[in-house]
Order: sequence, then structure tokens, then C-alpha cells
Amino acid sequence: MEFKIEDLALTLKANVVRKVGPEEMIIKIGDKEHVLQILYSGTNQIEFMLDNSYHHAKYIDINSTDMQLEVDGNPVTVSQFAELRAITSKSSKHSSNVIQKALMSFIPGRVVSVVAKPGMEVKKGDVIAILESMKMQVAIKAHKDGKVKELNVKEGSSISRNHKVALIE
Amino acid sequence: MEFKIEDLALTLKANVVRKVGPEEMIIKIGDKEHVLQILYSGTNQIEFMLDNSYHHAKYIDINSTDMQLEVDGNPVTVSQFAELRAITSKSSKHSSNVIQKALMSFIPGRVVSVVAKPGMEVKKGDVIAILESMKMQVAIKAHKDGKVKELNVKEGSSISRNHKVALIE
Amino acid sequence: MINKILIANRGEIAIRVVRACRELGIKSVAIYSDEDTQAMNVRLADEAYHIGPSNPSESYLRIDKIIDIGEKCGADAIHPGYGFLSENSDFALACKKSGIIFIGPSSETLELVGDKMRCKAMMKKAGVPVVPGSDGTLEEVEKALDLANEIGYPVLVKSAYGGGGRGIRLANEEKQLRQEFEMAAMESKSAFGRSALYIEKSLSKIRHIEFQLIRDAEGNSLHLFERECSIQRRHQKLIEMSPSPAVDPETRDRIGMIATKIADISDYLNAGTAEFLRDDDRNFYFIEINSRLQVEHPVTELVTGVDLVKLQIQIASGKTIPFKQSDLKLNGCAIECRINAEDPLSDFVPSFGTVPSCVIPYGPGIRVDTYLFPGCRVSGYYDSLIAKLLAWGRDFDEAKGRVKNALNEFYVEGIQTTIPLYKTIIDDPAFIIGDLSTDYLDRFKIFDKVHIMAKEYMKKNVDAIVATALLHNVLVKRGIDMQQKTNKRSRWKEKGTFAQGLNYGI
Amino acid sequence: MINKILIANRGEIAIRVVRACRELGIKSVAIYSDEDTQAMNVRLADEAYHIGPSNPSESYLRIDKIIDIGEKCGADAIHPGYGFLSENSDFALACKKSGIIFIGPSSETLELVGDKMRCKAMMKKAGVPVVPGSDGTLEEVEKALDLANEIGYPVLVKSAYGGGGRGIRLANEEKQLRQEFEMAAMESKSAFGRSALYIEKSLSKIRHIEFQLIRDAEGNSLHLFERECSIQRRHQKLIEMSPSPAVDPETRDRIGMIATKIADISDYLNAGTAEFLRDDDRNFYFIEINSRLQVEHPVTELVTGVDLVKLQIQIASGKTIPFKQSDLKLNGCAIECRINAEDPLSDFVPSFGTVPSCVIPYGPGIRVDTYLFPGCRVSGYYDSLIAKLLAWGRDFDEAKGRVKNALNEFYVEGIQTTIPLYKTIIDDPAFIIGDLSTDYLDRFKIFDKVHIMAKEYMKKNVDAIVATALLHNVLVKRGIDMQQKTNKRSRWKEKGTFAQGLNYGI
Repeated sequence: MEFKIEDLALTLKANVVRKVGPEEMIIKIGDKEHVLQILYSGTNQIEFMLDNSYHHAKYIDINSTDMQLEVDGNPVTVSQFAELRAITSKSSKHSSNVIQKALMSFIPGRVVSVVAKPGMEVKKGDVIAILESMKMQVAIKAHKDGKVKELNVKEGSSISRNHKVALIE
Repeated sequence: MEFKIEDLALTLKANVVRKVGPEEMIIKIGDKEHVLQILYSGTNQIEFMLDNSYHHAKYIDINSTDMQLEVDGNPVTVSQFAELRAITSKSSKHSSNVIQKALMSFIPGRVVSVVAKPGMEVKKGDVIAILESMKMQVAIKAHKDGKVKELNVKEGSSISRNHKVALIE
Repeated sequence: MINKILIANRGEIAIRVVRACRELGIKSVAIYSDEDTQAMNVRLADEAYHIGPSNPSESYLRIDKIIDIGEKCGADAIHPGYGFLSENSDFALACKKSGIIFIGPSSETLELVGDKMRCKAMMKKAGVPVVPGSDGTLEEVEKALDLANEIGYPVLVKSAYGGGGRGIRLANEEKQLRQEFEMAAMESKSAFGRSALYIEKSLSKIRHIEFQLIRDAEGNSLHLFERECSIQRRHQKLIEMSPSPAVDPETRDRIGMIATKIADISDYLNAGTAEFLRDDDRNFYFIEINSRLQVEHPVTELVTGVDLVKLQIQIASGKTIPFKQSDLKLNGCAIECRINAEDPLSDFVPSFGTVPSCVIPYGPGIRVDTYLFPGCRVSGYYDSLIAKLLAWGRDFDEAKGRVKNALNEFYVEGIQTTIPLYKTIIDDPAFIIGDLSTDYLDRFKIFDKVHIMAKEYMKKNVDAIVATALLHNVLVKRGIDMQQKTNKRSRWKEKGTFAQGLNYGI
Repeated sequence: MINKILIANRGEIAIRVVRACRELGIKSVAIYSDEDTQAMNVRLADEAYHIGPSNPSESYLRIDKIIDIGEKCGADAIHPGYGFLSENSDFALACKKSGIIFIGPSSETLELVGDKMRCKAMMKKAGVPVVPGSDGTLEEVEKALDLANEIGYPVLVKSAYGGGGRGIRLANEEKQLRQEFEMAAMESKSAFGRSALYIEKSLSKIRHIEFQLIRDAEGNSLHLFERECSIQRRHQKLIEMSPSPAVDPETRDRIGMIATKIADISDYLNAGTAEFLRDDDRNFYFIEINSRLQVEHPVTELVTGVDLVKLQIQIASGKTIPFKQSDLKLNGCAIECRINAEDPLSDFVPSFGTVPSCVIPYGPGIRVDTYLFPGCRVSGYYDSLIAKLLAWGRDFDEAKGRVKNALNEFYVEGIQTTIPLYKTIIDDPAFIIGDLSTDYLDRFKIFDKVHIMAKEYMKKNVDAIVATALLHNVLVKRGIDMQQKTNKRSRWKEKGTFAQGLNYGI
């Protein structure tokens, strides 16, 4: 398998070379072999010794290509590929136009005020709506210049994180 | 039901008077009514508010009459009786002669030395055997005067708590 | 004589007060909203009463309900903690009318210091240096614009009913002032029912330095030295410490004496804080009195050895302060990091939910005030502060080393916290030399550094990360193998095994 | 220059040393036996190496294996903690031969002070007051009996290879001395391969008071005041505190100077402890040097502000002590309770197994050194110490109040601990007035009081106890109802519900 640490844009081959005990194995990462011993595995989490260092890790969100991991308490995204699969196949998805037009809420909360109106011309940074969350009022601001095409928030309603607040074209 | 707190030799009637919510009920202990609200119930443990105080409790060991409980971290033994059952029925069991003759180990450990021999006459307090547990050597001493009838320990073997070490008659 | 105290608060401060009560042999009473049924303070207090729904306006802010419970349970006194009703003069008055001691200043003092303009004017008159700004509140934006032109931009728009940095807004020029003034007015109306804003000159490279005050009923007025609280974000303090690297002994005495004078002028009772701004020319300007126990009070406790909450209770019960100014010594250095349930890597998005497990740090010099325990709930209804991590050391370096250790040991599962931010700051050269100011985070591009540090961590731990990813496949395969085996044996238990998703093959 | 330290120990002290290493920017290396695979120190250290089977003689006592790992991992120094090999001169020598710094005294000093008779004789010669007793070890019981007749009963039988109270036995008359001498000989042979016992006069109503020593390579010798360790059981310390209620400033200086002299005479290097007995006539008798870091070292850390483990490492790396005797001030009061996995209500039966959950106390002045975490294992192979609970206060009363609070908050599931014993002692009038002695527990019938306190707790909580019992029936009934319902719906999950035993009816 190949694993890509997204934030580092670093891809490494890794595989299990052989098992040396019920919970111990030799693995190869890149060119180097390591001793890996599983100390504990529970639902979505694991503790292991890699060579002579302890690590604990959680599997936050796993789908067929992306893994959201937390290694020693630090979040990290790793993609994996069977070695022959083209790495390019997934990158097109992220640059879709639809996502770039949509203004998502980065926060869950209650909508206290909707400032923008459908059809309004806005500049990047203009306030679209105001949310209240954890005692704080937070402005959701336009992420680009353009016209407010859709507006998916109502005063008094509660929205979740990544809720599509508006479409700006 | 009647409940007897063994260490206090105190028996009290108690029952549920009525439910007032999914996790809230009125109970009666002795002559007094109390509001009881279950906050959490997990395997063998429970958290509840009794009137206006929080309590957490564990059910350590339960059989048909005796309950080993831990209430707010403190161990306590409670017996329960359907109100018509005779309280005397169980007390005979504890005064059995067999138990009084048996010398039990109050500790788990490894037998480092057996001092007594079968047939030996011993006095209360004489050392019967020596155990090692948690780095400490601990002497198991005769609990009464008498003759060592049986001896159930071997040097080097490990015994559990309440193991019958010897029978002294 | 106080025998029973109702604690009109929640979270870590409620626990803090329970502990003080216990030390004094006083019964403590907790209140809890629907959201806080399983909270730690409910467990620790002698009694606990349900106060209402989760929304604070229906529970922790309900004066009537709290007084009711206080009367019902026979409380002699109420400790308001910080936030909620702690600086509310109506609440103090309601307590008094019910014959319950309010542990804090009188309602008159609360009213005075709550009206920041009036308080500032009074102090200005008494010769206390204050920041240039409007002499009263301004209802109309036009007047704000006029004044701003007079004292010069940048200016700050502040709400007279705000507090703790809430609702303070910066305007660099006219258009922005107009926009911010209107937004602040809206926010203030929504929160307090009225809008009373004032304008203040914004100073550059300012430090926020505050002095802990204590004053008893006999009028003995003492200060317990300063706390440096300059590391802030949106006027919310993040890191506090004592001593301040910017305060020498002479300044400490001089400003400390001004602080005690401020307490005298406002006829202050009990613990409070005089907040000052210090500009780059070493001028101190009084800005306001915080008429409550501060979040950061343990910083002072660690360097003075004084238990401020116990002292609050003793003063409220009529006792005089049991020491003199000259008895107090500033011993070593203490640093506090406010651990908030917010994601510092995503613009401090609040983060809440259940915390399935957590590791709270220990060790020499470490103190953690927190309501966290494995399985606890972090609620979205209340303040995001989940823990205060404090370290004491013989000097700044030792305290810093201990905070760093503790941050590395601290682990909170399930939610995002500000821990990564503090890990970055604690190693930042500007922090180490004490070059602090309220714009510290921006001035030293700390958020960029947090990202860089996260990447550096990844670089150092490439092998562990890849091994983790690889192990997922190993375990999934194992889980599926086991499932197949177990299915043949007819029963299958999920618990403790690993059987999620697909087998990617290894 | 020390860059990497191997910690040749386990449990709380291994964690303590990891934390000190981190503060100093030194890499730490853990070793672990089969039993300790999931231990906290393995998690916290930078590296961890498996050392062998659970039995200490095959793991933590294996000098060869430890030196091997030290060489393999490139450790510059080894910290031995306490117990295990910490006072073993062969180990110190083996370290030296491998070019690894042993953090502690030289093997020569260890040999001297390890031979308690030789050490005592040397100190006696130098004018240090010592307890009357045999001038050397006694192989034969008859000689012991002769000497006992000379100095008078009661006498103590001690092993020259013991330590920490291990193997000390009291004899009130001839027959008992014979029995105890033989038993001690057997125990000593089993543990150390040889029996070398000596006899000492047993003083009545004695206090155990010790002075913390520190001495650097330049010969600077300081003491860090005393610790009162009189509350013991079978010569094992249970509660320690500083200052001692029996030591006034003049005595502190006088005995402290004797302690530093003792360090000089034995050419002592690094941290150690001079132990004294103090009898009812206020005489102090030197008994032995503990040539290691003591379990109770945090007591001294809390009242002096000095980090003893960091200081040990600094001295081992050749630095001089960075302060003078006159810089040290005794600040406030600290109390330590050793939380052992033993049942104080059943003659201290060791108690071990998994700890499914635990609540470790926090709060002002509280420090807990522990290896506990939810799900951890308490092993039957090693020492029963699972946690050290410490409280600092401005005075004894404040420290006592805080210890009491913390004891009430402390909860360890699954095993018995000595917490109930300390809850009793902390409220005992004799403890409060400082009437301490090594027979304190017997003299004040503390075990009876523990039982009485347990009953008193029950009396106060009759309603909660009965409610708990009643609730069992309610929940069992509910579980059965639910099971019946769920069975109808075909699937039934056990997790989180309550379905044990019979329905007793309500």
C-alpha cells in the first residue's frame, strides 16, 4: 500500500513484512524495517510500540481512500492507495465549482440575524449572517465577491457545522 | 421488602411508592418518603439523587439474600427479606462448626514456608505457614488452640484469598 | 456565621467553591440545569437542586429560582462564582432582601463598578490615571464619530453592560466605526435589553495587567500583586501569569497602592480586580474593576499561598483579613493556560459533546482546575472554558517547563481544545523573553506557527502515522477473519473488537 | 552532559523522573516487565524497552539486562528511583564500568551506608549520637540474647540488608527474640542470600524524623529540613509531613548541621536522607542513611520549592548546588499520605488487579504522584504503593483540611486501599495536636476507629444504603421487563443495561 500524509504531501510505501508473535510484527515503511507491537486495540483506537516508542492512535473517520487519524493526540489525514491506483483520480473532486460557490458555516449555532438578502451584491468579508454559539456572537462573512444566489438560513433556527449558509456567484 | 444493614444490625422496610417520571420515583424507607432520581445506571453500578444528594453505588456481589454494596465508595453488606420470610432462617448457616475449625488465608500469595505439621498441637497465634505477597512475608497464624488435622498448603505453591490453609480441632 | 453556601454557578468554579467550603467545614449546595445533571460539582456538593432548562436565561440567570432554592435549603450565603450573576447588583440586592449573604461587594458597589463610565469618571476625579475616551455612554453613532475624530483613531467600542472582553470592538476608521458601533449596539440589545456604548482611545502594543484586590468590612484594603494577562484573543484572556515580566518591585508597590485606593473609593467589599492597561511608555491606565473572583485567581494563589475563595467566605462572614500587606511575599512564578473547548486551528470554532476519556496532567508544581472526567459532557450552552492548567515554579523558566510538560500530557478525547495553541506559545521566543501585548497572537503570527508546529510534529512522526494507517488495515482484516470464524460458531459480539469498514488488503 | 536517562524503576517514581527529564530537555527511557506493558511510564517516556518477566528478580533487579539496555539506547545516565537497585553498590559499579553515570552516591558510599553497622560505628566515632545496640552483626541467636540482656528489652532485630523498615522485628522478651531472630534470618536469606542481623535497643514513644540531604561533587553539603515520618505500620511509613510538630527552629538547625556532617563523613554524593529517632526526652539518635531518593521526597519539595529530582540530575551531571543553606526557607506545611493497595480493615491484606476507573483528586495545594489511570493494572508482584497524595497549606491546619478533602474525593475502583485509614487519622485528635510516635496506630487504637468511622458513615447514610439495595430490585425488574420486550423484537443487547440475577419483586 501507499500512504500519503496530506499535510506534508508525502507518500510512502508501507506493508507488513512478517508476523513475529500474536501481537508483534515487522513492518516496512519506505526502505526501513520497524518492529511493531500492538499493546491494545479497542473500538476505533489502538496503542502500540513502534521500535521502542509508545504511541496511541484513534481512527476518527475512515472511508475507502481518506483516513482521519489522531496520532498521539494530533490530528492527521492520510490517504491510501493500492499501489496501482492513480493518485490523480480523487484530486478533481475537491476543485469542484459547487464547493467554491457555497459559503459553509464553520461553526454550529443559533442564527440570531440574517444580514444579507437574496440577490444582494456582496464583497468578500461582508457579513452574511450572525450566529450565536457558546455565548459568543460570530459573524459569517462572505468568502468571495459576488451575488447572493441562495440563502439557507432563517433567524432563530439552529444550524450545524458545515451547513451551507449561502451560494455566492 | 425488609433490608438489614448487617454492621448496624438495623432492619428497615423500604419500597417504591410510585413512579413520578421515567427515572424518578417516590420511595419509602421506614416511615419517611424520599424523592429518588436515577441519573445513570450501568452494569453493576448506579448513580442517583436521593432527595437532594448525589450518590454513586456499586453492586459488588449479589445473591438471593446478601448484597455486597459499595455506597459512595464505602463497602456495606445488606441482607434482604420478603417481609414474611423468617429472618432467623439464614443465621444458622454462619455458626457452622466446619467454618470455625478451618483456618483460612486472609491473603493471596506464594507459600514460602510451611511451619506446622499434620497432627501437631498448636496454640492460638502459633505460626502455621508463611506467605509472600507484595514483597511482604506474612505469617498465617493459628486462630485457635487445637490439633492440626488437615494441612492444605505446599511450599512454593500459590494460594488465593480464603484458601483453607488448615483444619484445627 | 456561615454554615451553608449555595453556589450559583457551574463548571470548574463551582467545584472550586465546593472544595473551599469543605475545608472550612461549610455545607455546599449545587444547582444544575438539565444539561448539567451529571456534572462533577453536583457529585461533590453536599446537596444539589435542579434549577431549570439548559438555556442559562432559564436556569443559572434566574435570580428568583436561585433565591428560592437558597431559602428552601437554608443557605446562609450565596457564592456567585464568575460570569452569570456574579456582578449583578439586582442579584446582590435580592440576596440581601432574603437575608442571605451575597459573597461579594454590596449591590451599591456592584452598580457603581458595573457602570464603567461612572466608575471611570469617579476614579479620574480621585486622581487615578485613566484611558482617554468618552465621558459617558453614547447612544448615537454620530457622537461616537465626533469623539473618535477628537481623540484619534484607532478607537474601541465598548458596551457598558459587557464584561470579560465581551462586545469590545476595534475601529480603525470612520466607516468601520459606524459598522462596529451598530453591530455592538445590536449585540448589546440582544444580550442586555439595552445598548449603552462608549468609546475609548485604542493604545498600541498595550499590556493588560491587573491587580488582585481584597477588602474587608472594616475597610482594610490590600492587593495581592499583579497578573499579566496580555495574551488574549478577541479580548478574551488565554494565558495569565504572575509576576508580570513588565512590573518591577517599585511599580508593583506603586500601582498596587493605587489599586487599594480604588477599592477604598468604591467602598469595595471582598475580592476583586483592578484592571490596568500599560502602554509602551510604561504608563498604567485604570480601565475597570472586575467585581468578582476572576477565572485566573489561582495564579495569585500559587505565588502568594493565599486561598482566595476561603478568604472570600471569611470576609463575607464578617472576619477581618488575617494578614497585612507586609506579610505578603511574591514567591516564584505561576502561569495559567485556559483550556477552552475551541479549535484554535479553525478560527476557534466552539467544540462540544461528550468526552469519552481524558488524561489530566499531574506532577510537581501542577494544578488543574477542571470539571472534566471520563464520560463528562462539554455543553454548547455555556462558556467554553473546560480546564485551567496552572504551573508554579521557582522562576519563570521552571514554571514554563512545567506548563509545557503538562500540556503534552493533557489529552481530551472527542473535542477540540486550545492545547495546541499553548504548546506553540510556550516555546515561542517572544513569550520566553516576555515581549507580550494584547495583540501578541497577531504580532508574532502565532496561528501560522501552530500550523507549522503541527506539520513539524507530523514530520517527526511519519513512521508512527504511517504505522497507524497500516495497522487499521491489519485490524480490519483481523476483525473480518474473526467475524467469519465467529459467524460459523453462530454468535458474534462486537464489543472490544475491530470490525469496521472494508478490508483493503495488506 | 546528560542527554538521555534510563529509568531503572517502575510505577509512580518512574513517572516522576520522566517529568523531571522533560523539564530539563533530557530524553527518558523506560523499562518494563511483562506485567507493566501498559504502564503509564512506558507511555510517557521517549523510549521503552522490555526487560523481562514479571518477577522482579528476572526484570527490575537484573543489573546485566539494565546495563545492556542502557548501552543499547545510548543512555548517559541511569536513575534508579527507590527500592529495587537504588542502593545497590554493585549496580552503581556496573554503571561506572559501562561509562554510564549512576544518579546517586558512588558505589563506595553505597557500600558503606548499606552496611548499617559500619556506618553507625563510623558516625558514632565522629561524635554523632546513635542508638545503643550491637557493634556489628550477630550470626547466632545466643549472642543476640546476651546483648539484649545487657542493654535491656525491648530490642529490635534488624537486617543489615533490609531497608525501608523491611525485616525489622520487635522482641519484648527472650522467647520472642529467639523466634523473631530465626524468622528474620530466614526472610533475609530468602531475599538477599545471607542473613546478617543486628540488635538495637527499642526506645519507647519514639518519633521517626529524617533530614533531607543534598551534597554535590565539590563537597557542598546542605540539608532541606526535616520530615516527620512517625506514623508507620510494621516500620513502613504511612504519613509523612514537614515541618515536624516536634522540631523547633533551633533543633532544626542543630540536627540539620549534624545531617550535613553525616553526608560529609560518608563522602556522600547527591540526594539522600539521614534518619533519626527522637525519644520522649527530645534526644535525637542517628540510625541510618537512606542512600536514594525517598518515597516521601515531595513533602520537602512542597515546603522548600526545590525540585529534588531535577537537582539530582544536575548534581549527577557535575553541577554545583545552585543555592546556599541560607537561601532555603521552610514555607508552610506539607502532608503526604501513601495510598497503598492494601485493605486496612483486614490486617492490610494486599489487594491487586485491574482498576476499571478512578477519581484522582485536584484542587488548591493538592499534588498526587501516581501511576493510576482508568483501566490500569495494580500488580501483586511489586510494592503496594499506588499513589502519594500530598497537600500543601500555609499552616498545618490548612494542609490537613486539604488532605481530608482530597481523601474524600479519591476513589479507586476494584481494589482496597489505605484511604479509609487516612480519613480516620486525619480527624484524630492526637494527630491534630501532633502527638505522634511510631506506635501511633496502636497507641490510639486507630484500627478500631476506622471500624467505628465506617459504622458512623453507615449510620449517616442509612437512607442511601437502603435506597441502593432497593434500586437493585427496581433495575433487575426493569432489565427483565426490557429483556422480555426486546426478545419479542428478536435482538437483545447486553451493554449498558441491567439484567443480572433474579427479580425479587418490589
